[in-house]
Amino acid sequence: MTKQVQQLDRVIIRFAGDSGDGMQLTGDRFTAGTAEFGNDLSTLPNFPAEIRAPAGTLPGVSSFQLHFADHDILTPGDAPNVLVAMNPAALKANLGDLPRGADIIANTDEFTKRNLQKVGYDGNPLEDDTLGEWRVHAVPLTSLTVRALEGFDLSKKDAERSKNMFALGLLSWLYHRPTEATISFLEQKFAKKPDIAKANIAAFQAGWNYGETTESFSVSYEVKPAKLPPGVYRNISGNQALAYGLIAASVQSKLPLFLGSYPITPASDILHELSKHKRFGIRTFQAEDEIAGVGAALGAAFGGALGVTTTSGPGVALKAETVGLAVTTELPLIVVDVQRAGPSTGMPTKTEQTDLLMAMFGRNGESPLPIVAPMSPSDCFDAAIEAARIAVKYRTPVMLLSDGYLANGSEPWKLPEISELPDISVAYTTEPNAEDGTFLPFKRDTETLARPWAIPGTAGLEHRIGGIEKADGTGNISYDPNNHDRMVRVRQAKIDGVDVPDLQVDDPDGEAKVLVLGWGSTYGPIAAAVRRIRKSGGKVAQAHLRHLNPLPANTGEILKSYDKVLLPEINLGQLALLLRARFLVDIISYNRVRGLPFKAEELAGVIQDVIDGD
Amino acid sequence: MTKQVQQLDRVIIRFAGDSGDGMQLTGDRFTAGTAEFGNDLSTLPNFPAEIRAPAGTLPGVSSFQLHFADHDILTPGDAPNVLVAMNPAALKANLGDLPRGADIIANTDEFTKRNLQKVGYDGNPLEDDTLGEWRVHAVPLTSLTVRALEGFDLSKKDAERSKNMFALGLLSWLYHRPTEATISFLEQKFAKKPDIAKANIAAFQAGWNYGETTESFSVSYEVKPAKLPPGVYRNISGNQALAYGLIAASVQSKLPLFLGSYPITPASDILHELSKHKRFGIRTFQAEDEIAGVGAALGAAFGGALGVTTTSGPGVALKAETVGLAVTTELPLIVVDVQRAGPSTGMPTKTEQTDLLMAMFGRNGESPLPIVAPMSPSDCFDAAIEAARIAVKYRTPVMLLSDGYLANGSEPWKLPEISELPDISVAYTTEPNAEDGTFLPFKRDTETLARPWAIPGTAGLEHRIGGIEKADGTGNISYDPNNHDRMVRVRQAKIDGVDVPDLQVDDPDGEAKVLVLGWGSTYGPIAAAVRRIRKSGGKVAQAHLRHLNPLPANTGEILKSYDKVLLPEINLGQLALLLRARFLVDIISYNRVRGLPFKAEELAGVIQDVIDGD
Amino acid sequence: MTELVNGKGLSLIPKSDVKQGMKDFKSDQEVRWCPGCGDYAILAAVQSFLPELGLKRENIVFVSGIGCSSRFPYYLNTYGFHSIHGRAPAIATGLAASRPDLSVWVITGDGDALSIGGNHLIHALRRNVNLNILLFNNRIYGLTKGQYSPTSEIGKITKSTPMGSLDKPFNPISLALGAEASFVARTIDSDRKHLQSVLREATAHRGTSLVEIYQNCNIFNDNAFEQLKDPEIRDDITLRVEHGQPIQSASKAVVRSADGGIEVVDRASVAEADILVHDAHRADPSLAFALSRLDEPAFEHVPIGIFRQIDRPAYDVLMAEQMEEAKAQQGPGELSDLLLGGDTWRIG
Amino acid sequence: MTELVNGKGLSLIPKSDVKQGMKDFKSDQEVRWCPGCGDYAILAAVQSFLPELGLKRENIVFVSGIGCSSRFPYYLNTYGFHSIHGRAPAIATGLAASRPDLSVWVITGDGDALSIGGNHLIHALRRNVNLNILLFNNRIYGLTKGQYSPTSEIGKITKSTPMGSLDKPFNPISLALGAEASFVARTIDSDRKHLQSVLREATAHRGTSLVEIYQNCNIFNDNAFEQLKDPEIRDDITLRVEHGQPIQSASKAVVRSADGGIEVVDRASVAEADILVHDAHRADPSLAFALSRLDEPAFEHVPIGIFRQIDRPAYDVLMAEQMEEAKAQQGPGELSDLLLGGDTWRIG
Ligand SMILES: Cc1ncc(C[n+]2csc(CCOP(=O)(O)OP(=O)(O)O)c2C)c(N)n1
Ligand SMILES: Cc1ncc(C[n+]2csc(CCOP(=O)(O)OP(=O)(O)O)c2C)c(N)n1
Ligand code: SF4
Ligand code: SF4
Ligand SMILES: [Mg+2]
Ligand SMILES: [Mg+2]
Repeated sequence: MTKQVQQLDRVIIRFAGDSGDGMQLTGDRFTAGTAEFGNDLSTLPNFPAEIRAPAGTLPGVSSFQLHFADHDILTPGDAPNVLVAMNPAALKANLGDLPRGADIIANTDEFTKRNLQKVGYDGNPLEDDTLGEWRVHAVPLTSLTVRALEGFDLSKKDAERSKNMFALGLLSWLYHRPTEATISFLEQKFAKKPDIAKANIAAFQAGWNYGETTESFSVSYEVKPAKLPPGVYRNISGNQALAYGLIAASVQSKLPLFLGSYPITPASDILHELSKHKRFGIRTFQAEDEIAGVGAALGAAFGGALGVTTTSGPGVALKAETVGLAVTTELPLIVVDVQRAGPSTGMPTKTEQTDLLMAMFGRNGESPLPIVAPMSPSDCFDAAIEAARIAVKYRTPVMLLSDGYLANGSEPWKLPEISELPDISVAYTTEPNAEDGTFLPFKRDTETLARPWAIPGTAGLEHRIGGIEKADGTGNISYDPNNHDRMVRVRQAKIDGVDVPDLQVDDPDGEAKVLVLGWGSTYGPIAAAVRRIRKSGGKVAQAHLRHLNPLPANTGEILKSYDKVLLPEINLGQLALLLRARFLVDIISYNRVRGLPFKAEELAGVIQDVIDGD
Repeated sequence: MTKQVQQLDRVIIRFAGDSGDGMQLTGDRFTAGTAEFGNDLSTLPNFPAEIRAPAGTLPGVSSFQLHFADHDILTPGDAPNVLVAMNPAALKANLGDLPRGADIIANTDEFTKRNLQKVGYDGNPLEDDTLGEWRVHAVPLTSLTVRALEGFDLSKKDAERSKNMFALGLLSWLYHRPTEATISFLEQKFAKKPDIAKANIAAFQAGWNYGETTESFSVSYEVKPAKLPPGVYRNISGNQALAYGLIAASVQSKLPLFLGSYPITPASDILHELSKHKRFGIRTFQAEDEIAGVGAALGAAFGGALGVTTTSGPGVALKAETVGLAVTTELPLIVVDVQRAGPSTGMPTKTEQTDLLMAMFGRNGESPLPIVAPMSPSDCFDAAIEAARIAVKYRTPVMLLSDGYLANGSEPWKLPEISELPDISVAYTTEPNAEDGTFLPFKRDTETLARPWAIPGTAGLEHRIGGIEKADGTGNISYDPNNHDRMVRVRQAKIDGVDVPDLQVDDPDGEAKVLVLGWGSTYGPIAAAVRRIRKSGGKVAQAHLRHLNPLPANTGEILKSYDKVLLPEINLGQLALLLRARFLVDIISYNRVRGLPFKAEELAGVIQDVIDGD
Repeated sequence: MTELVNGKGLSLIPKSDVKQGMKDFKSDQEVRWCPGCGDYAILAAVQSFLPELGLKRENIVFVSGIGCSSRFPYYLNTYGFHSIHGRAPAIATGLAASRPDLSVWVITGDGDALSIGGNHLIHALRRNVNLNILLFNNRIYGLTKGQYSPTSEIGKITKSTPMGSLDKPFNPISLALGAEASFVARTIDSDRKHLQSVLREATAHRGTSLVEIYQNCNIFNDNAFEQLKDPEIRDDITLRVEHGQPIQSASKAVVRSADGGIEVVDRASVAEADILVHDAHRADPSLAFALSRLDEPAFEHVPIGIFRQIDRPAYDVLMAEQMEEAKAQQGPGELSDLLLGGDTWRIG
Repeated sequence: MTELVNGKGLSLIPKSDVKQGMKDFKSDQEVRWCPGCGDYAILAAVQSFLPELGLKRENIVFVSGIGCSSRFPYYLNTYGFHSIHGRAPAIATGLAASRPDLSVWVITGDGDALSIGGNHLIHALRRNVNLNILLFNNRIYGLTKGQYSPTSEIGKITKSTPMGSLDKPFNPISLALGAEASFVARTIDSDRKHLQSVLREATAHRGTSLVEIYQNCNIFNDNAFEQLKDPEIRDDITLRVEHGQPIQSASKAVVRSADGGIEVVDRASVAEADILVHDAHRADPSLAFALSRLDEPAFEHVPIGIFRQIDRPAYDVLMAEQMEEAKAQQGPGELSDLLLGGDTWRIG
């Protein structure tokens, strides 16, 4: 029997199962196939809370959402069209996000009495009318997999493990995904265990054939490749892009990279990634704590390295004193804060934008530093290079504000031309800089106000720096009141003078009265919402701040040129506070602090309300 | 020969000498005599940089300034009328502050070639015309002292040590200070060494007689007692008043005081003071670092104590993570920040107001807490009680922002009536609070939004708290998005709802167009400046914020009711930023970050300029 | 209060007047560790041990840092504080120093206690704060999904050390002894009887008792302590360290070596009388320290038991004494006296 | 680079081609300690020792924390970093790990190193970072004007402990040995010859060398080490700990005690041959640890010298090795390879 093929412009799939079910891997593979096929895509993994919960329980549910389309898209999507539920917990945990009429593919084998009770289902939702409003496909994924693998000499347990590949095969059939990449991937992954490799491939193909042959799926879907700008692409997550950006910054600055870090969710993967690339002359140091991590990075920077420390909110708090030392000794340093839900331990695996004001003000004394924030997973690459550029050019710690959503989310990334990456190299100071032939460690570049960077090993420039106030020029300890006032202002002036590009506004016909402003990871949902408004004929302008400190020179002017400025933030209005104070503009804040990214639909509604003026 | 007596309404004296010369003691004693005599007064000690420098060098100079008058005064005075210079370094270091025509009493014995060279004097300023514009009294203090003590069997060195008492005697004569208190003080201080006591007393009297008998002083001065409100007074420094305030808070809250602290300038004296009063059931714990200090205080608070930690800027930065834990576990805690010049180590012995924004925002996540700032040394007593009141009533960490100027400066303090001190006691929770008879550690008081404070040892209320987000009510770990948003907002609402008194404006005839606003230790100089303006017929209103978070309800209304609002701060405009953001009022900032308090004259000039509108 | 000052063991902690069972110490929270995690065994061991102490449940507090192990307090129906990473000893110090009537436990991991929290740990030990510290040593960072820890062996391949770790690990027993600890022991998750026997002594010890518990993380560092569990060899490699007993395993024994140190020899090769008899009460920690070095290189033989157990005044008691003394000398605090203390004068 | 990998002692640090003198190491900054402070003697000892190393001055870096002692770097005409309280070992770790061509010194105090900085110190020791750590132990907080420190004796009356301190002090030597230190020594400010002999060994040691220096704070803790300076008794109470030499003072000697430990006895009462001969190179730190306990109770006899000195690869060398290996295996890093590394596809 030939099956009907339906064309779609976009699909949102969510794979959900137990932590042990390998949903993240399944999602990754489906993403790879989708990328290879040429769709635009965006993903959102959702890990269970810190600790692995017992199998089959709600806290143990792990999910992976993928949005792919025949046009360029901006978010992992608001609501799934298809939910793959590997067990009752997965169904229950995700049903709330599922719009009526969506497809549910449920692994009936796991809907046992015990598993149902574990999550508080009295009856079996697959049998009673609980799911009346959805299109349910009940598939005994586990047993089908086991049967498919009967030929192999595998324990039942091992065979069952492959059920996620069966599901992947089924979905690949359902959406016409290419299969080669997945097969070769499995061959590589289990190179050492060819039986396991074969079994997984068999399960994968069995899933495909199941879709092809059985009744339960009458329709399959096609999503044409997207017309993306030509180039070589790969799919990349924010943490990986950020790590690559740091490596690129090291190459482009000709400075050896030294990472001093202490593991913390959701930043750890940057440490993991960088530790794999020692051949770039990278040193990764897992310190005893965050303070030692940043301390070591600062020490390395004093020695001429590109010093980096990576962490999340609680770690930034701990590093504050040492970052203050970097501010006053005016050494280059990159502090990466992958923000997570706070306060305190908060919700480590959830995203938030609540560290902006800590980044600005979380140190004793007047202690200014530049702040850069990436706007998408792949943008973490460029943002890292930009942070490094500022750090080495101005000899200052720079705060790079990523977040949990960017860190783990992924999207296709058009690889940059290496030749087009900026040269951010600076020369160490090697000669005395004073008329009298002596060396003045705090004599500044008249344009950038940066002080010389003379590293140990340089003859004749021996000098001492420290955290006590320094005399302008000589850098000797000084308690002179006027010198202190001058130094406080010059440190501020140096940061205020950092060269940042103007803020770009997207206002197609220049008729918008409302500007939607954003920063960081909210770019995708905001842009998607703006599109919706415009599609429905509404007029709205959009601008997104990449530099939070200093702000682009034209920021105030732009804010004042619109009747209303709407600023959605995943905090209680932190950027709004800075902009209101600076420009006395009555910014309209929209704040939700749910540990999740905004949804495009949600924001579209908010924007419309502002346009309509209520 | 009888000497002329001249009446003065106010005098500013500065004692200056080597770290070893005992200038602080001399100043203290003169202050005591002056207080006893009934003048109003204000003092400003000025310690040398952290480390004791070699004798006779500029960095080694220690000084003590005292302002006393026959009327109430507000500051230690801008410029001294009299400088007592115990050596050339003391002269050189302080001459710049000395208005033309002021008196200089110099210890000629120390103006040796070697000492002069040490500080870069080619000639002897006492002999050449360097001091032409001042009234110099050259007195061989050292040799006179030694001669006066010939009778005693003392080494020359020991005899010389008493020269500061000789100087004190001379000044006491010059300004008609009572002598009994000083004599009995010396008897007590050296009770164990009666010879030393006698020697010092002899030196003191010799100094007095020297003034009485020699030519070199033709005039002596009288400053009549001030008409201060009736009551019992004592002279007190900010750190001592703050320590006493904490003890009073412990008594008035009926909670045992637990101080967890790590020494740091200029906060250490609070630890020292509290450690003397164990009989009040106070526990003082010198921790291994600041983090342990606040951690122990928080642990004690969980156990039902009034937990306090005292530190300065660098310590506050280190404590941030733990303070965030206090915010989210909603336990009472007092964090005292005696601000000093930053960033980083900065200038530890100098004052500054640069930690306000760190206090507000220096923690990861949305982590609000109340902030209280005393306005004068004696006000530290009341501010400490107010901080404790808020902490225990609302179960929240409270930041108490003192500074180096308040900490070491002193003024007469009218002792409060114990009976009139506020009762700030709260009851621990001892009963289940849920309908079903269970205990909900995060079920809030509907009015204050405070959660119950149930301490270990209370049967039936066993519960667990922690830094992970908590389910509203039960306090169980929760990763529910809406719960998190709700909790973030309720924590904010609790702090926003703290009951703080309205802001009082001093605007005598209500005709002022300009309001001068201030916070913390700038009260004295601002008020003194305002007086000057009004004396010269100008009209200006003054208001001083004691609560920085939340702000008094009427703050915005007051700011908007004046044409111009001037806000002098010893930072780059931190409170201004908060007020501008909140009320969109174009505050005029006046900022000097010199590590020193403002001068009344300086501010009067600024206010006048604002009034005149340039 | 003088009772307090002389407080030893559990004497200052109110006793329960009802008989308790294991279930009395289980909270209503679902336990959330990976299936097979060694933490389950430790939890069960503690829950079934606590009733034996007969203390009022409300006077027991578990304080933890952050880590898988640090979730422990949620599962006990006592007071609990799941604090922040590495700071539990500091927080518990404030609680224990100000509340002598509480039994305060610290639950921590090898990263929590020895990496970020190392300083608080060694200071608690030298101060001898009244704490029972259980250090769950799985030689890995569990919660953050598998980086090496300060107890991981050199060359450990982990997420953060793809080419192997470089740092020489701490020996927690040696470190504690170097930090003036008054009670130091080691036990293992799988041996409930031994674990509880150690807890018995640890709780009877007023002051800081540090108990290192070898704990299996079956997800990120499985079988780290397999040899000690393998019925084939465990009795041969486990050197029992018990006060007053010869230090030996089924087949090995500890004796003085020629050069004056100590060494492990074939038990058959020495006379019973020559086997070193353990004295945990020695004032000098040197011998205990020497014993702690016997598990170098890992697992040819591992000393398990109580290395050191000496009497030293606990911090809370010393603090209380000074308060007592101050009151005795100056009388209880009077606010008015305090304020009137300095030079005062009256106006009007 | 393989030279680096095999780097021992000072081999990786460029030598000066000019002859150096003490003055070459004096900076133009006026020294600002209290007259009579022991820091002056240590400064002079270091300044006059450095020329002997013959290193390029610009390849020497002094890193310090905060404290009187931590002002040290300002007075040396080398590179210097006066950092923040307690963090010098961490900052120096980053510098030393990334710059094997530098001689990195850490100057710290008993509060800086053992109170707030304790954790960084013990981790630097176990990692064996290539540092010379000079711990100025004056048993007090000098810079903050006299509070007790982690090395102050129990019962110490200070500004923060008017009734006496309660905390048992650390023995820095014991603590370091418990933290896997490869080089541990003690000397004293007043004995320049001995101080310099220790520095000679410490600088020759690639890895972390911890040198505790008893230092007199004549303002807040005067004469803390008086006995060791008093010509009357110092030779009797100072037990010289030197590799290969019998451990003894003028009148006392260290021998094995009956119970297998070690003890100090009247030298006359034992035969030369029975005096314990020091072996600083033992793999097992137990004996060194036992020696470190001999200064309990304070100053009846104090072991001075090099307790432990063993060869262990330094952290910077191990890091360099892994980089070498990575390059050897995968070739030097190429950005384009990196970016093209994953699954890629071409559009258009
Ligand atoms: C300040 C801070 N830094 C880092 C982390 C991340 N973190 C949580 S637990 C942990 C280490 C866990 O290892 P361990 O203490 O051995 O406990 P285990 O999970 O193995 O039981 C780390 C690094 C954190 N939560 N807070
Ligand atoms: C973060 C921080 N906490 C506290 C201080 C205050 N402080 C400066 S030095 C010091 C201790 C000094 O003692 P030690 O390390 O023994 O050095 P010494 O002055 O005795 O040489 C303290 C507590 C500080 N500067 N920074
Ligand atoms: S990760 Fe390891 S330590 Fe953590 S719960 Fe799982 S098995 Fe236990
Ligand atoms: S206070 Fe003590 S340690 Fe500091 S400089 Fe003076 S004498 Fe030396
Ligand atoms: Mg662990
Ligand atoms: Mg010291």
